[in-house]
Amino acid sequence: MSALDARFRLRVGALDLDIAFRAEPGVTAILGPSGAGKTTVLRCLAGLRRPADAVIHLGDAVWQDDRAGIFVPPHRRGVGYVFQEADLFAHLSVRRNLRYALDRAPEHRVRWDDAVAWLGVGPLLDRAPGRLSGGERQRVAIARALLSSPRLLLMDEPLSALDEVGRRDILPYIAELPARLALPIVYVSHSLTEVARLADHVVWLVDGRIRRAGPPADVLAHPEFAQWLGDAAAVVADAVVQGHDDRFHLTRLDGPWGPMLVRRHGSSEPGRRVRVQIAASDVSVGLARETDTSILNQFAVRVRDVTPTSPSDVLVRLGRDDGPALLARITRRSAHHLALAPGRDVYARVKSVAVLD
Amino acid sequence: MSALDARFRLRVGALDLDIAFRAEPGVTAILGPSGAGKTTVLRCLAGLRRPADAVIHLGDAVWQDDRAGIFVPPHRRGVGYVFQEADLFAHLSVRRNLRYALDRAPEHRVRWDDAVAWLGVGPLLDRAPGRLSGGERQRVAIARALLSSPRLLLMDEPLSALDEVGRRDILPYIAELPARLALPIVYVSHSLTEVARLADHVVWLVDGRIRRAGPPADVLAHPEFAQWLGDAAAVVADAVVQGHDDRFHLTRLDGPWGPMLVRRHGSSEPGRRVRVQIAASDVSVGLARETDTSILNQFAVRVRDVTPTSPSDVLVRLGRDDGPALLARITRRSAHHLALAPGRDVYARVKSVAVLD
Amino acid sequence: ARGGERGVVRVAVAANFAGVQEALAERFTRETGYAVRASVGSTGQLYAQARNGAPFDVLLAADTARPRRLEREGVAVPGTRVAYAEGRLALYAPSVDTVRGAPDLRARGWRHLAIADPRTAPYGAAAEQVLRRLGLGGAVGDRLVRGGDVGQTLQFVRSGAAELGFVAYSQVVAAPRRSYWLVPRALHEPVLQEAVLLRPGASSAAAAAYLRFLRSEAARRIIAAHGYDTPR
Amino acid sequence: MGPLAPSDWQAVLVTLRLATVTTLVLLVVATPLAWWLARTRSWLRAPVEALAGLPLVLPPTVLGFYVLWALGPLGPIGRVWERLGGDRLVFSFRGLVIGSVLYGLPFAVQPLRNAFGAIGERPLEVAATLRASPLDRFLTIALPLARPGILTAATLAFAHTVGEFGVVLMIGGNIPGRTQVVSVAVYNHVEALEYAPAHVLSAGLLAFSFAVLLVVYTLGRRAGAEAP
Amino acid sequence: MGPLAPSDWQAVLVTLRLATVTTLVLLVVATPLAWWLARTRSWLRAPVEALAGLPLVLPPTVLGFYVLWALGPLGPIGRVWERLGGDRLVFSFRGLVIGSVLYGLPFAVQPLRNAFGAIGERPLEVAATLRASPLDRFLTIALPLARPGILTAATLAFAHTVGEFGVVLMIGGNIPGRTQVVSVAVYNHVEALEYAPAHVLSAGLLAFSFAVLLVVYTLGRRAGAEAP
Ligand SMILES: Nc1ncnc2c1ncn2[C@@H]1O[C@H](COP(=O)(O)OP(=O)(O)OP(=O)(O)O)[C@@H](O)[C@H]1O
Ligand SMILES: Nc1ncnc2c1ncn2[C@@H]1O[C@H](COP(=O)(O)OP(=O)(O)OP(=O)(O)O)[C@@H](O)[C@H]1O
Ligand SMILES: [Mg+2]
Ligand SMILES: [Mg+2]
Repeated sequence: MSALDARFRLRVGALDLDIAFRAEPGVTAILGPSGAGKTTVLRCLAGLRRPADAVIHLGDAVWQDDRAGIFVPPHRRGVGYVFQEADLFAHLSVRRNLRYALDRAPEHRVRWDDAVAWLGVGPLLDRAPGRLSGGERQRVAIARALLSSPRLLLMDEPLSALDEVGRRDILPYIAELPARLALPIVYVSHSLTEVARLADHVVWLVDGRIRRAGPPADVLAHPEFAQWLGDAAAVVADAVVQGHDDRFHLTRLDGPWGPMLVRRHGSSEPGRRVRVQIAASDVSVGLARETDTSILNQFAVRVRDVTPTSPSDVLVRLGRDDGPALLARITRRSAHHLALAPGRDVYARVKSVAVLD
Repeated sequence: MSALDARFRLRVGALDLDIAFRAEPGVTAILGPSGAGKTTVLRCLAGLRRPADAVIHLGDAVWQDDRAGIFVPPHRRGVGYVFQEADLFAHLSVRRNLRYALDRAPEHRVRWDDAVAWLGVGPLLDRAPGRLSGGERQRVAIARALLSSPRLLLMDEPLSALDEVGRRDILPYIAELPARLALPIVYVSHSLTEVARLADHVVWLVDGRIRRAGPPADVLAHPEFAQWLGDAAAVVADAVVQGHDDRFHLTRLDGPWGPMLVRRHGSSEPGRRVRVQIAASDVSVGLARETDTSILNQFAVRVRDVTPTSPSDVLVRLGRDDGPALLARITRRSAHHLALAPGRDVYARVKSVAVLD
Repeated sequence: ARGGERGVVRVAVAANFAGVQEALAERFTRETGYAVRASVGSTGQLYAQARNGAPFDVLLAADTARPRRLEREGVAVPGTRVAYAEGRLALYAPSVDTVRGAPDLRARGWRHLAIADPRTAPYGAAAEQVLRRLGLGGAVGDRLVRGGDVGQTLQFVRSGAAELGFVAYSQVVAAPRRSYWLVPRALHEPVLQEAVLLRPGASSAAAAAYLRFLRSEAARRIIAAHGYDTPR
Repeated sequence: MGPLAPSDWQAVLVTLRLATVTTLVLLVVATPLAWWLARTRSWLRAPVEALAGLPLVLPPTVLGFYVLWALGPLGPIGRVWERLGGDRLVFSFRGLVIGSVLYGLPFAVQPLRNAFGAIGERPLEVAATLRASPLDRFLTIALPLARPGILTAATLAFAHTVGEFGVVLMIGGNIPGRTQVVSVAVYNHVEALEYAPAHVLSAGLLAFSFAVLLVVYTLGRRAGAEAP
Repeated sequence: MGPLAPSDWQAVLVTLRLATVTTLVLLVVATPLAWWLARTRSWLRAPVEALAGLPLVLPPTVLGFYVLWALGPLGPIGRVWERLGGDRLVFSFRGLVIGSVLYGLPFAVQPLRNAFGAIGERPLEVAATLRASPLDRFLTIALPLARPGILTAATLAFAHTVGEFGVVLMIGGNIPGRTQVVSVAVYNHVEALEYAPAHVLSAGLLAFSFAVLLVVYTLGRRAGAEAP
């Protein structure tokens, strides 16, 4: 279990990259606008670009340290890199693209059959890369990166060419990888769902600088970030499994804002920690607890603050001051109607809770 | 204002494409899993592939008619094609890539300055394509396709490399195009938000066949489709602007399920039709109207049917039999608790309504 | 293989003489039992090769200059030079009914006169002398085309590209008598061809035998039959 | 001018003219042929490609011998040509160009064909959707993208024509000022044991060609765009 | 065997051997050089590239003359070589190979260099992240992707060596069975007015080479994968 530590600077064209972050085993998501330098960061980590003033190490292995004159070339780093444009070897069939990775892996922490099945590339094995669809190419590229049994996985919008369903099928598998393979993943994505789902750590990159970094609960709930995201704002938090309701296929969780019922989550043992994501647009606020409703989860919470985010909307932070926040995006009119102000006790009604792992 | 009519068959590899559809001026979205044949359909429409038994025409112009032995080559069709992988000419700067299109356009229905501004490619004009980020390349490719003043626009996941914010900025502009330029757009996307936002017509493609086609309201609300989509299921419907609430910056709409209040939508005149999108996961169901809540929109509706979609979930179709349906994804437990069954009168509580144009 | 195999003469022979040398070798082998291995080339090339250590025992040059030079430079064995043939020049014109020489050259009915390059080929130098002595140097000057050697010169004529050409008589001995004019000796310096023993063959009995054989009556007859005069 | 005769200088001029004209003609002839070879799926492709490589396998003088015959007044081409009122082809600059072009064909066709092949379909497809006609696509997309191949074709053709002398000697007849080229002049000097002018001419040829190639390779190959 | 003498057949064998060996040596020598040229950013690139093109601009016999001198017992290379106990370089098969390789270098270097250039950085970067060492990447990615260029380099080198005779004649000394090659044999036949064997040998050369090229171009260029 080794963490990635990276600190470097690089000028590319008009961009002035200046980065320092730590990626623990788990998923570190890099978010940011187009041209912010996300791909460039991955290239530096892989050793494909050589930044200046750099100190990059993975656990004990020093990959670059310009003071000490150390630069480990890409092929000795053991990074799995899923490029933004899935670049398969044009002269090799899908099978041989995958074998290329497998044959050079020092150990086989990912089994061939598993990678092929997980990414659904079985039927494609004998195809030439030129005869694949965009999504097919992307899945093959992911499988190939995995089969190299990397010590660090770099993924640059790996699911961008996949449909919602394909994405839904592959995401849980990626989510498992860090635990299974004990490696850090640095994951660039434009999709907040993917990020919320996967990330243990979020780096928000703007114009080559880290604007904000930290646990998703902090970064995502930060008003500045939420405002940038607009409709997509959401929070994540940890909860503990209490038990299951087999009749309705539900799971009881104990979360930071009280007990909650969610769609049955596997067969997790009571006591296990899970992560839940709640979108700000899924939370409504009421003054009383309601009974005859399809909403399962209502929390008695206190208003922490109310931030206007547009002429019609406000973002309400709910919860105790010392616990994780819950975000509710509601209209200004409702906020007025319910007289929401810091300190007011309300019920947060959560339409849907996504359990992320 | 000419519509595209296309009917053709084609075998590529293992895929057996058999397609017939009509794309009116406006946006026709093609949705479907990876490998379904979406890109292939676009290639056939552009004339880059020559399908068999084909009849393809745009208005009066016959592009392919195998009975009559007609095949118009791609460069005489005047299609703007944004490829799935943004393929800029590597030997030309961004500016000259754009000029390439402009110089060959018979008329300039899109002005240079507008395209450059809308897609934010101004700062990139003197760059070589090899020095652009993924999202930058995609924006240049879109601008290039527009500057060719096409009669039909084919877009293959044109926004896949863009961040949420970039997407949000470009979408409205694409949405305007059909009306401005009086052309049909065939738009392949994996993002339901994009599709719901843009599409006048949806084609659901599975394994080379059209599984379902029609107005978005019909296709998206279809249980089979909603089930395929899972969490992303949503409906769209038309509503009429009633007036504005300036104090809270809201707009009053008259929708198929009753009046609703949404975030203020521009300064649309009363009487104007707008499209709204409501995600199934944003709708909860209660037995009574509730007052002290942040939820603005509650509709008295009747349950049309209840479809189990997973061990824990059901999808409830709400609304009058002759009107558009509203979908609510709720837990099976809630459905049981509220004794939901066809014919039961309930209140649909809608947490958020997205106004799409 | 620096010393060469016993009983084999390694002969470097100028291209124009290659055919005759084959006939000579056959006779020589029959008479002496020694084998002959010939390397054909232009005299200039053979000279350069000999200077740079080529494994040649005997050089049959197309001129006298280069054997002399080799002798002077110590590549050839001094005193072994012999003139083994004298070439005769012929004006060859297959497209003309009867070739009479100077009148044909003065006639206007042709466009190109082929000669070998005077600077590299002795036959070319001789042809130039002929033209000068006939007072035609200026008149035909811009209608001259030059072959790299007499072989090419003949091809110019044979292909019809040039109507006339000064070639070696040995090349046209078999042609119809009326389509060539054997240039009188008086019109040019003799085209003498000399042979010389080279250092690698200095101690070779076979090589010495071959040089002797070149002067023999049998050899002279063969040489003469191929259209060369045989100097005494 | 030192050891060089005026005829040597004339030969230099003829050579430069010949190499330049040959290179241009070759590019004009070979480019469409290479384009066709790179894109056709006809069964004729491989035979035509093999045919275009054949001029190389004959020794130049022998090729020259056959070409001389074919272009000469008795040969099939020369006869027809002269009957149509054409001037004699052999022993003229025009004949030299024909011979050099023929012999240089493989050097031009092969690099061009590879360069066109390496472009791939995609840029041409994109251009087609931007209303570029096939000719337009060829001129504005294929040719610029094939630049390295064009460069190679041109330099190989040029350099080879400068150095070639077998075909040229045979077809040209080595007429000073008209068809005598440097290569033949150098060859003659060497044959005639005139080593000094041979060395000077050789060194001059090398230095000049080196300069030309250096300029071409320095300017011609801009560093490719870096991957992002 | 018809109009051909036994020495002609020997020449055929020597030629095939020479062309094959030369082609192999050229590929071995030119490939790393071309790889370096395609990837370096050193200022040495253009000069070295120009240098590699120079053998073409000298007439083959003249080049042969200089090589003969350099490799001969009096020349700088030959002298050192023989002093180190080496066998004589000139007038041997080995000498022929050296001369042919030198003269064929431009035909091999240029197509290879273009082919390597056309690959681009990306596939090599991908391979690097899959733990392929530089050599591994070169062998498993660069070489296969450069196949069209290798093919061209090999065919040009082979065909040219078959046809070349100036360098070979000069360095080899035209010794039957050892260094006499077909091209020289044809040349000799033509010079000696023995047109029948000259035609037969020429036709044979052409037919054989056509067959070789046809096979190479048919098998060697699989239709590229279509764009999706
Ligand atoms: N080789 C290069 N030369 C000059 N500028 C470059 C080069 N590569 C990238 N850039 C610029 O650096 C910036 C960062 O590029 P990068 O590819 O890292 O962006 P990104 O965050 O990955 O964007 P996207 O989300 O669009 O892929 C961009 O503005 C881009 O134009
Ligand atoms: N040239 C080809 N030869 C053989 N099969 C091909 C070829 N091009 C595409 N295919 C196959 O045809 C099917 C449809 O491909 P297409 O690219 O149209 O899919 P798509 O719907 O665009 O998928 P995606 O969303 O992944 O881009 C795929 O299964 C693909 O593998
Ligand atoms: Mg990027
Ligand atoms: Mg596609």
